Amino acid sequence: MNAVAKILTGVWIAGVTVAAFLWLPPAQGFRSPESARIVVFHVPCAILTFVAFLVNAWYSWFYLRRREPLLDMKASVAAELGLLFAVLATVTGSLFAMEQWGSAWNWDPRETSIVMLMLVYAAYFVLRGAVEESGKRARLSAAYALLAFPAMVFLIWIMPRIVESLHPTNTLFTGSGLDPVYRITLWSFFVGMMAVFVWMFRLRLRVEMLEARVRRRRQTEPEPTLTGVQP
Amino acid sequence: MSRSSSWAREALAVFGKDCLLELRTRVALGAVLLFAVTSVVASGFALAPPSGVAGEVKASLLWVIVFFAAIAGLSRVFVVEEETRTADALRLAVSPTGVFVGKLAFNIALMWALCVVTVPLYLLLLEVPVRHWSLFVTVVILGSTALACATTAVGAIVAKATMRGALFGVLAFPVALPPLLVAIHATKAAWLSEGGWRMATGDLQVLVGFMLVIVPASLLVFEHIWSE
Amino acid sequence: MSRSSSWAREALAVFGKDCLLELRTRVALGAVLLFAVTSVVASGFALAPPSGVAGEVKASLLWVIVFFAAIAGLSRVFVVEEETRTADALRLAVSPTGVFVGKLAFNIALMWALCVVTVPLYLLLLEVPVRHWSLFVTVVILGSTALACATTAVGAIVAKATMRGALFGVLAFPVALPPLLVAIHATKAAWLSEGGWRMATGDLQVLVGFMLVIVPASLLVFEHIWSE
Amino acid sequence: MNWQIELRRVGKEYNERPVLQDISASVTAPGVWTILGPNGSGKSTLLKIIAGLLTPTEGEVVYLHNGERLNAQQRRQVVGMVAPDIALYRPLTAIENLRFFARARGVRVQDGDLLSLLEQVHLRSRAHDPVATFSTGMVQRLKVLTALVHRPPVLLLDEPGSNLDEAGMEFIRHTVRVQAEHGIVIVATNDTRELDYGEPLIQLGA
Amino acid sequence: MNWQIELRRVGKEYNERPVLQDISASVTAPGVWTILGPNGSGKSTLLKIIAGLLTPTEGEVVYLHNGERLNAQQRRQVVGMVAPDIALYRPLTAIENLRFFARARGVRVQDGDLLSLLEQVHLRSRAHDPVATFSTGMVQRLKVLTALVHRPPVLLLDEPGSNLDEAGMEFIRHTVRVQAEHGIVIVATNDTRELDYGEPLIQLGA
Ligand code: HEM
Ligand SMILES: Nc1ncnc2c1ncn2[C@@H]1O[C@H](COP(=O)(O)OP(=O)(O)OP(=O)(O)O)[C@@H](O)[C@H]1O
Ligand SMILES: Nc1ncnc2c1ncn2[C@@H]1O[C@H](COP(=O)(O)OP(=O)(O)OP(=O)(O)O)[C@@H](O)[C@H]1O
Ligand SMILES: [Mg+2]
Ligand SMILES: [Mg+2]
Repeated sequence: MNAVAKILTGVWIAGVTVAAFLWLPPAQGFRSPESARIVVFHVPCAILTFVAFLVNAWYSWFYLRRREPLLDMKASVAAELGLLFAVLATVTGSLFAMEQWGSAWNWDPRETSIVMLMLVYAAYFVLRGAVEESGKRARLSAAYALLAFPAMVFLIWIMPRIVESLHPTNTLFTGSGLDPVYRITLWSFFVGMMAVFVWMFRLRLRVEMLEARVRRRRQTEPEPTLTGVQP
Repeated sequence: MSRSSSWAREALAVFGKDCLLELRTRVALGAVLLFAVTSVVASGFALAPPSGVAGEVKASLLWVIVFFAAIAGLSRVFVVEEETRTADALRLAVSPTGVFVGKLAFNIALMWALCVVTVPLYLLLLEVPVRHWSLFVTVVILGSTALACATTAVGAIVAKATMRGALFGVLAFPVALPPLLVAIHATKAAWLSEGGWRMATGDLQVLVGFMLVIVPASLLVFEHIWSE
Repeated sequence: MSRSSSWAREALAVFGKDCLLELRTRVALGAVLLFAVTSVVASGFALAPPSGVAGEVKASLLWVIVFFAAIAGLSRVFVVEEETRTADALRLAVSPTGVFVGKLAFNIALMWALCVVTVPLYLLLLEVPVRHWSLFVTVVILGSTALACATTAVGAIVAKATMRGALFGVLAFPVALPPLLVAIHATKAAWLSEGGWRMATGDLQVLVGFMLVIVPASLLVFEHIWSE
Repeated sequence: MNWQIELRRVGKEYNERPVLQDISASVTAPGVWTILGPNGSGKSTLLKIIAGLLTPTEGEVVYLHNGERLNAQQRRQVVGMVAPDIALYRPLTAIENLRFFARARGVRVQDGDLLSLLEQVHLRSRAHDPVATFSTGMVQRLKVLTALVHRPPVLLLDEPGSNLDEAGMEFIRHTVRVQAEHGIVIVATNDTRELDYGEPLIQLGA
Repeated sequence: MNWQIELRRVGKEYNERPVLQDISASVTAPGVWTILGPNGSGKSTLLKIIAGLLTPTEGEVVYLHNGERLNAQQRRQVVGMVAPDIALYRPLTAIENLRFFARARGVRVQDGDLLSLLEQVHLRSRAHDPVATFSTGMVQRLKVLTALVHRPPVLLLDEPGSNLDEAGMEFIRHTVRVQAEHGIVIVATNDTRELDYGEPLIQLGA
């Protein structure tokens, strides 16, 4: 991302944040109307967690088809960001839950499903840590991501609808639940966070690529340090 | 020789060989069973009737035990091949589809054997009153089969990594969670007096649907896991 | 070189090598931990506050989880040596005492690391109100050490048999049962408002006594297990 | 029957370390070829790539039968391989191992055939013993048999003579001679006793 | 320094199947001996008994140093062994393996020494790579080094040349020569290239 885009993103997020506190009215109908502003940050993070998971599955599939190392890097970077946003969604959600439901953790289906999602991501990285060879690591983690995908679809879309929940469902897209002002602010913040997501994605990817280049150079050139250390 | 009969024949050969290995080493099934039996007895000890644990908790516990016992056994079919370095020989002789189907069949057989012993013991020791027997048996069969379907491919992944035993639990848990949750839910329906089949049909559909999704998905990625 | 310093030096070398292997494969600890974390989260899910499970059951469950996680990891130190056929190399280089002490040290370290992560999470998720912190920490340290002492020699036995992972659970359970039961009892004392140290001193003495018996006993039989 | 194997600009990297680079070659039945090179030069890697056990990072290996390309399933039927790190099922007996590898490939065999195969390597009396109780050389002999049991037109031998005594080496020599009459043999070796099996196909550097 | 190994009527059965019967022999430093015999004749079994890895069902093996009998702990310090089924720690690097086997035996070594050891077998540039990434021949070279790192007076080599190229064989030959100047080497082999290392100590039948 070029400098202009970065600055625009920063300004946008700052603007939305300010608006969330100054422009957005306290949400009536909540136990603690003032603190309800946090949905504006909470929900975009939660959605980005799913987006990251989708991106991860998408690149995993393409890696298996094409076997290009770059695709594997993209998949793993997406998973890293997914984990990050899952933590953010959980932290904001827990703060909110403390105010609204009186307890930071209630084993609400949404809470359960995000924990499971984090477990999948964690398992994904444990798996990556368990395989030395880069090609094998890429294949196995891609396969795992694709195996976990149907399970995650189930946990995210089917389970919260089977089990009763404290969480509101279907408020984002159907008109009934969310106040339009809230919806605008929320989606504006989402757009800002999406830009951050893309920026971080490309940044991490560049780091990964550089690391791969360093590794390759180390392999092809004789190690210079060895001769120097000789006692 | 047609292609379809070819993978079926291969799968049969792999299944037969695995059964023979099992018979020879005699320990896989015995140990999985003893593991499950130990946990069931321990639970019976901890949650004996006076402690008054709800039927819901008991349903969860039954499936958690089955799941942990499965972890002890299900990844073995692939791990043993890699550890003993026979995987390459198998790769040379059998198509990935044949290997997967053969191993899946073995794992399903293992799960059934596990349930045949564990479940009656559990019902007995924890004094669970089952109201809807036919439903309960169906749930156990479908649930254990779904667990095997969900985790067989994960076993293949684990076999390629280090620190297998423990890794399998970690990787299998998220994938096995949907059938686990649904089976728990359906088991409650079979134990409680009301509801019964009516309450559980949705669950059974989800279980079957899950298998219909996860087996093709596994087949699709298995080739990439199995071949270097 | 005196004999006593010799086995200490050997044990140190073995311990260092195992730590390095652990660092390299990076997964043993990570996987054991994630295994434990998974079970804790699952229990938290199943036994969340509304279900109103008694503190006693929670104390049992904590130790059962620690025990199962230990099973996932503790037998590895020996199983890996046999599986990778390095056991003979170790036999050639190190005395049985050196091997046992080194492996025991590694297992104790593993158990401590396990508890450092699992126990706080458990307390948090299951909302356990601990009344006597110093007692509780002592119980956890002594209990986990005793579990490692009890099961290390069993790991060596298991390494010689086939179907290791599951067999370990079966064999380790009876040996680990005394410290397990005592630790559960002492944990209840640390959680309940009354009693505290006074109620648990007997348990702690038993735990220490158990270690003082089981470690020399293990050393005695270990030589026979370890050498062909 | 016209079998042909073509290596087209094959390259392989492990973890970004290039091991094989730009290797092209072509072999046609009947004949014996050797892959030579010092330890660590990539002989085993190349043989595994030819067998389809490893995917090359560059290029490809093509099997042709009367000019037609074989797919992976057909290739499996056609190849038999022996290598130091491909093991047998140790808890199973010698004859059970042979039977499994025959059946898995759809070959119908009688136990009598298998016993006379075992006779050839002096293992008939141990046919019903688990492989776990065999010595290294006995295992190596059995490995060669399992690679032959489906009469593959292509035989890939990675250090076939390792741990074998004179009688075992003679069996290998005999096998190679027979196979060379109608099929393809590729031998990777650095044992000077095995250099004269065939003409050098590829000489790998250090 | 006077080292002596005595085999006193050694016998070994596996599951009631006699493999070795009534074997007696005595070797004294310096010198090289070979144990010969076809596949499955019991060479590896005998070598493991000498090393103390297997307990014979009959008789005993005695180590003498200036006439005094060594106990198990002392024997461990004195013996270095290479065998096909004794493996290295594959996730550890070459140098870490060497370091561990040195330290475990109480030998203080500098990394520089280990690197120059590795240099001898052309593995110096791979010193910091995990053994898992080594080829069979590279592993075999490293195995020989780990058996040498504590400078044992007694060296037991079971098919030391398997999978080695010419340079590797030369290294083995050199090692045996050097060791033979002050210590004992016992080589079990059926590789014709290795028969001339020393005089036959024991000829096992089929
Ligand atoms: C899986 C990730 C999550 C998603 C997709 C998600 C999504 C949502 C959505 C869409 C809303 C609706 C906002 C509204 O209608 O006003 C919401 C509200 C809320 N979320 Fe989450 N959330 C997630 C995780 C969490 C977590 C982990 C917590 C708490 C620990 C949490 C606590 C809350 C609370 C307290 C509300 C307000 C509920 C109310 O209207 O009373 N959420 N969340
Ligand atoms: N799994 C692996 N990961 C990384 N590097 C590897 C791996 N397998 C082999 N190599 C490297 O590839 C190179 C070639 O190995 P290969 O086994 O093909 O050699 P080789 O010619 O068969 O040697 P040898 O005569 O010792 O059997 C070696 O440098 C080895 O270290
Ligand atoms: N663990 C075991 N159980 C039963 N029998 C065994 C076992 N190990 C070896 N044997 C048998 O003992 C005999 C000798 O085996 P050993 O490995 O000593 O032979 P060797 O002379 O080293 O042969 P090679 O040249 O093939 O290495 C063989 O017949 C073998 O089958
Ligand atoms: Mg090789
Ligand atoms: Mg031998």
